[in-house]
Amino acid sequence: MKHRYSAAALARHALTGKPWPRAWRAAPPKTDYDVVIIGGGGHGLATAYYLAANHGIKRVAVLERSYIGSGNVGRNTTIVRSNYMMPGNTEFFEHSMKLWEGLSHELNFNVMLSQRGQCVLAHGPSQFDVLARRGNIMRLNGIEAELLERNEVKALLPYLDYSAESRFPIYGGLLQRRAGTARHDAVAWGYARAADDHGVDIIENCEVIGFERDQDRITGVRTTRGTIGAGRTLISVAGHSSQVAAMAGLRLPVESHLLQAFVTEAIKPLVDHVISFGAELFYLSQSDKGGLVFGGHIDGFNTYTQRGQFHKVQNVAECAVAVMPSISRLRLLRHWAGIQDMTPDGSPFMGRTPLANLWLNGGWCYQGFKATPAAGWCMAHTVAHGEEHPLVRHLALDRFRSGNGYDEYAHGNWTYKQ
Amino acid sequence: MFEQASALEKALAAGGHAGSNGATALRLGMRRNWHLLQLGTYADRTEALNAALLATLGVALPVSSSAVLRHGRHQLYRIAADQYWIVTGDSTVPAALAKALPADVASLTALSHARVRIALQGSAAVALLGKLVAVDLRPQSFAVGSFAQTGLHHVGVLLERLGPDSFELYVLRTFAASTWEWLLDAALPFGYEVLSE
Amino acid sequence: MLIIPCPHCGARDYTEFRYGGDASRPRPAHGTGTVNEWHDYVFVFDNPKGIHREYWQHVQGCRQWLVVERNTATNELSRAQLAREATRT
Amino acid sequence: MSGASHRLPTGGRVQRGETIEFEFEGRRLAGLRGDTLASALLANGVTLVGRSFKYHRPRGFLAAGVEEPNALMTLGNGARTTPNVQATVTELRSGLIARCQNAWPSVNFDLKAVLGGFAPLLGAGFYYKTFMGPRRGSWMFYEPFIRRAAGLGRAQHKSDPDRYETRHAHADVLVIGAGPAGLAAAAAAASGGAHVVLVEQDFVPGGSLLGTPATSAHEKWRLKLVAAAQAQPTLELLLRTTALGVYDGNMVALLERHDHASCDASRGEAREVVVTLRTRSIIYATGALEQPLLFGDNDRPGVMLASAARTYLNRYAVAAGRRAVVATNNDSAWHTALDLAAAGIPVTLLDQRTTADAALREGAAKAGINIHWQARPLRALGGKAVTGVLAALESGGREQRFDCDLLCMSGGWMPAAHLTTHTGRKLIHSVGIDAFMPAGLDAGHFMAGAVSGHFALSAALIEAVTAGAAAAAWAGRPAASLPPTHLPVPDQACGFEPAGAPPLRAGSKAFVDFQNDVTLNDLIAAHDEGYESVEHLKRYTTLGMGTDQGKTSNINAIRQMNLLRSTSAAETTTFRPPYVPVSVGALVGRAIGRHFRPIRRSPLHDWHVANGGVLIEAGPWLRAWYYRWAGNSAAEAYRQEMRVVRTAVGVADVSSLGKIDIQGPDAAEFLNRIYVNGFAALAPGKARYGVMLNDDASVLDDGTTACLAPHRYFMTTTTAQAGEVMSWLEFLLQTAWTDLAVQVVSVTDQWVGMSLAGPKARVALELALPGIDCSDASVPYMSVRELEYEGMPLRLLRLSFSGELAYELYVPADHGVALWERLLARAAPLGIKPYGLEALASLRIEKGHVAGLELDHRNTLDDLGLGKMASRDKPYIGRELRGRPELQAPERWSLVGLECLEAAQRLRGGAILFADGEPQVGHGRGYITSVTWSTELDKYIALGLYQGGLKHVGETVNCAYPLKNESVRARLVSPLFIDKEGARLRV
Repeated sequence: MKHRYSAAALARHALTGKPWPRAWRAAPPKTDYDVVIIGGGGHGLATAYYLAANHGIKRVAVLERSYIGSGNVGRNTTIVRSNYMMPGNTEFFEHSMKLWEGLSHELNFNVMLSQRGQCVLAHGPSQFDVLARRGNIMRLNGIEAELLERNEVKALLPYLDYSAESRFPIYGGLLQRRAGTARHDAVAWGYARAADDHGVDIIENCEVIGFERDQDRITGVRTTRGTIGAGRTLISVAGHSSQVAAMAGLRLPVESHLLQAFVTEAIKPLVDHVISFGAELFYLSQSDKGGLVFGGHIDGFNTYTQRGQFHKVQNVAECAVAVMPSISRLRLLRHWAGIQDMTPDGSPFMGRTPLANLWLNGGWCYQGFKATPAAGWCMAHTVAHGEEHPLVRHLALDRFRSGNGYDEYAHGNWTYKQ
Repeated sequence: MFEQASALEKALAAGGHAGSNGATALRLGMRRNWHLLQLGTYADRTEALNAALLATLGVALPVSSSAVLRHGRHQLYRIAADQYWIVTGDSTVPAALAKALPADVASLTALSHARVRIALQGSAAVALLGKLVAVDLRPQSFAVGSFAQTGLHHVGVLLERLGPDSFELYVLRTFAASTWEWLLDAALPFGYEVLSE
Repeated sequence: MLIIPCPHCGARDYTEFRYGGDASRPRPAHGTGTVNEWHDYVFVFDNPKGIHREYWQHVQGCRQWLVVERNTATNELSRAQLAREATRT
Repeated sequence: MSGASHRLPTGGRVQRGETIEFEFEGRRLAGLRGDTLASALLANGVTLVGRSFKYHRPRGFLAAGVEEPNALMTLGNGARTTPNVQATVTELRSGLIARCQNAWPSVNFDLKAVLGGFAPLLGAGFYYKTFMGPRRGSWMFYEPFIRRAAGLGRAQHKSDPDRYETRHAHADVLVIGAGPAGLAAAAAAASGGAHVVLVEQDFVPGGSLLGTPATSAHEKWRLKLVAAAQAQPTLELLLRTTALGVYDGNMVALLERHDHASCDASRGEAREVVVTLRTRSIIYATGALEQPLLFGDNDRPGVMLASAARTYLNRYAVAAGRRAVVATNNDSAWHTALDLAAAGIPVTLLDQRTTADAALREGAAKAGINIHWQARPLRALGGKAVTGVLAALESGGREQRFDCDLLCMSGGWMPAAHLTTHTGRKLIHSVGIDAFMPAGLDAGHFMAGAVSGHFALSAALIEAVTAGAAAAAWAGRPAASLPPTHLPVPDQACGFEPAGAPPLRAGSKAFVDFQNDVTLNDLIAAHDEGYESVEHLKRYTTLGMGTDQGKTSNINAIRQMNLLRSTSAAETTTFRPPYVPVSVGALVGRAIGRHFRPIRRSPLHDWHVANGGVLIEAGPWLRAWYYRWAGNSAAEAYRQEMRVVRTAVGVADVSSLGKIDIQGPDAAEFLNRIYVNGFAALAPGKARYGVMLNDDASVLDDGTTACLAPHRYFMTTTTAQAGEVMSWLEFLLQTAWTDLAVQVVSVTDQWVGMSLAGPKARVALELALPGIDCSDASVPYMSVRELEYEGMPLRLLRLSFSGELAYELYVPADHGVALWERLLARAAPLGIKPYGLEALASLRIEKGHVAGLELDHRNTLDDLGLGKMASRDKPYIGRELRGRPELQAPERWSLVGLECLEAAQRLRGGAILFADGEPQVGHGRGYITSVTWSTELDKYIALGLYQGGLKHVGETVNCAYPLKNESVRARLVSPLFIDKEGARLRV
């Protein structure tokens, strides 16, 4: 790293008043690259970084139509965890968790990984058994997990609703202490700065408007800043996968749905864990700045508007008060929405497309942020070797043709069926 | 004989409550002794159906999807393009219709026990309903004699306007106690008395 | 609030409805169709940014399934018909 | 009680006869009716009201309204503690308790102010560059300190005792803002009979006119405008009501506040109400927000927006200082200078420009105001209160110090156009006002007044009347006689010169975002590091992320970033709803506690509650879980209940099962298509178990359908899938199979359902309902009879979930309790007892019936051991995709039974299965779905899914449950544990 960040460097700059250099260069596009990554979000930037750092492939461009991190990496509820149950998912998300644990050091950028623990609540015996299965799988794969009875949840999170008025009483919970949150924007910036340090070109305000192709082979992209040749091209555009794939003539098993997120005004520490309600999809934590950050289910119909429905605002607020009654008095400061690719089984696609040299990382429904390091790691491997990384082989684009759907939460086909 | 017990038996017994200024601006209650039948039509059989209805009830199917058709002790609601409700105070109607309508002319489903019919009256009735349903209750949009099927706290209901300050709600029986509690809670600041019938 | 003009009940909040997905894909006739045709029908979408034909059911109203045309870039609704009467234009 | 030292003897719009006592920082103070908390504090000479977020710098009032970034206080105490409330919008009420925040031990002496000394270390994004060492995970050491230092007020964990409500409303025209433009627009819109709702966040209508002297012509005009609006019979004026956001479909969310008065929850009075208002057209008359100037230490208490000082003076009769300097780049602040001077306060005016409106200049000269042209403030002087200002005069040629205790500033105005962008519209930069204004509006949306950049009253008035007429026309109720558009009062000059480049000086801090302590130096640092897009700037520096959402910071930040980037490409950030923070409780209304979601109750619910039934949530339902007669816990009771069913007779409430009436000439064909097995030939009087698949071949549901008569069927579904199945049937009939003459109607609510099971079930039935022939010949297994019994319709089905001789009885819901009680009473000699959900679920495990956790959407027909049911002779939904290779793979996990091999151990749901001897790591070969103690076999048994399924029957497996450090040995067996031949069913 040319200009390392540290407490000492901070003091030096404070004393001398010397400005810091740019975190990443404003690189103009070159005529061609070994790899062109469409999408300057967390996944695209992470892929670029690992291509350079792990595979020595440095002639890499990340094309971002707006500013980097403008998509879902900056619009989520910042939760990081590895409590996944299905074979493949367990290992993939644990790999991600381990990368998270070293990420600030690796990138020399504090992404503020806060391993404060995540507790998923169960509201009845059968839900408890489902959590137990998940927890057992975690333990059998070397991932810590604790199953809590109601009184243990109460000891850990005494401010939740244990009253007789509770509509869905808390029955128990599954706790992963290593889970927590990370500063979402910092992840994009940290990867960008580290990738740039390896020579990756990060090209902002550069929108892809078409593909260059030689029969069934993609040879480059047309952009608002000219045509760029590419040995290999990766689509990594969360929420707009269908739009970009359509430029290459591909149709995907994807619908674009809105997921809203919410934050209250900042207050002094009130909630020390990540809490997931079990009666409906709802999750809550407190940011380091002090706001309670929470979210729920998708709005329920496909849209690219990036603005949520008020009904959902109320619905999610209801969940918030149901799980933690004292939230009632706090005030909602902002709500915003991200567009995410919803897939038939709720799992993403990582790997090849029907077109040679065109690779896809998309279909991230709810898990996109926590997957960022592993998605970058595995896509870099996949693109570099021209062969899917073992951890993502189960996430093939054509899996529904063979019947190999991958439904981690058993919501059934199409999660909008709420 | 098997005695009958409605979904609100316990709830109705609890009685009324004065509002924040001591007033009771609402009267709430449950209607009894009525019958509900759902009719389903099949393409090309509406003529036969209308003939049978005219013969049995003296009235044919309503065309409007928003106005209640009243005929004697009967009220007819067009609840979907091919589905109708017949609400009647005449207890002979269910059997008469069952007899008059062969299975290939129309479907006939008894729903008297599937709904609870709640009356809402009083000067605060419109204000109360404003808390419960999203329907535009201004007179120009929802005149006396109109009905609407809509959502009330996650549950579908049929709302009918009998007068400027008089309404009825048909709610699902299994949700009725919950809906009633929800309604009383909303009625708290206005004050209410429970109608006895 | 997305408001859907139900042809039977009138304009209502989308919360009274249940979304049913893309209505533009032809469903193979019962008992016909290859695995591939069914695969495409069940799993593959245009997901356009623009006019989208989609199903909604008015579950808290008349329970009719509708075909609605909506611009997914603006959420503007241009048309709503009963599914059984829906015509393509 | 201290006197109101800064209240002027006359003037203002406060009611001098009505004193209101309140508490601030433990001191008892008094204000007047019509005060805000802020004006009352200023009247009492209180100017230091908070400490800043990061540096703990002393802060006073910057504004007089909703844009206030500094004066955040904690109101109330105990469970009614509310942090972060703006004193500037808090209507003074008797007994109000207010405390400052973010200061320790007190706002006057805050130890954390020492942080200010480390400011150079704490620049933009400093935390991204440090706190990483010495090792991985070190952040966990630092984070608690950062968390404790951050945050504003302190909240508590107690449940909120106040009441909130939500309601719906409808309007033809919604006018947002009751300033001069809004009042005029609303009156115009309502003139033709349109129903107009006019909302105003303040508790007094008038907007900017409230800043004019109370004796002025402007005040008379205000009263006339209000009277004219109130004279319209179809116009509703809602005060204390803020438009939070504009959503699709012209739905506007409003927040009504009632906490200025009594809001006693026990009397049903709400503290706040969220209104979802649907309207045909909208008029934005939201005004504009004055912006600060950037100069060193511009955050000192006593540095205030010029319009705020004028409002305190004229609306509240409070002199915010005794010696004032007014610094401006536009004409508007001259009114402040003139009014301050008229109140006897010496004023120095620093104007960045070379001239101003002629009338203003003349007035200022007359008032003896000391005017300096081309003059701008460099630095505010003082510590906890401003004592003066160092200014650059004559375009920087000379520096001079001016003493003052009130420094008013005006850096221009930003249209309050936030709401116009909520539906996705962008703002564009307007050179004339150097601020952003709406580029266009949605159809049916209009605007009037300062929000559209028309700061002059005359222009605003004309625009308002036009907008009112247009909005009414759009709503289909054209305006009639329009109010006059000539201005009966002097116009307010608004000449403006862009703020220009401020002096960039190290050392002193020029605050851009007061609440988040973002300075000009932070902007420069962010630019140096490449965070130059406005969104990066915001996210990197936290600019605009405070409770004021950048109402006084965005414009200055964008102006400065443009200067740094040498660009005029002006982009603004996205304004997110809500416009002002809103209590989470108000969004929720009454959907709290048990009302969070509606409760679905069986017709037998009250009986269960009264007779020892313990209830459990099952989706929306509350069902009888077990009964106290059998034990004091589910674990204890279900075994007793099972024994009764296996040895005598029990009755269970199964009313929650989905029930669908299916009729029509094509009903048989319809059923034959949706079920995997054949239904075409189901004869009247017969019932059949069936399974439905989704198109993708996953199992949708299972249940029984009985043929009551030709063309008439009675379908039951699982409790969980009832709604899903109903919608699916309707989907098929209305979209794909419109040629089928079939009607489907949900009759779940019509019929109460009871399952009467046990070897003595027939006797029980004969005792309870004498006269019905219940013999096996008359009602054989899998048959149905439709009867009328004592005037009551009765559907009697002979089917069994428990494996015993069993009947399902369905009668109209209101008869439920009577029938249930009769069964229990008349069959009492047989030992009949009610049994609950836990026993129901356990009995079926002994019979290997799948339910709940086995039917989890991931499993196929074959996985559940039901593949043989699927017809080979007819098409059915899901048939095509069922054939996909992975779904037919022989090693898929499929249904097995398990018997516990360790007497002292139990099996547990969620245990992971491993073959005997293989290491217990990874994902295993399957898992346990459902467990019960078998009262017949005297051991724990379970259902599970296992790789290869029944091929492995007889093998021993380990059931790993590492969460409890357990691993229990079990044998794989057929899931049909008892009565394999089904002899008991057919007696």
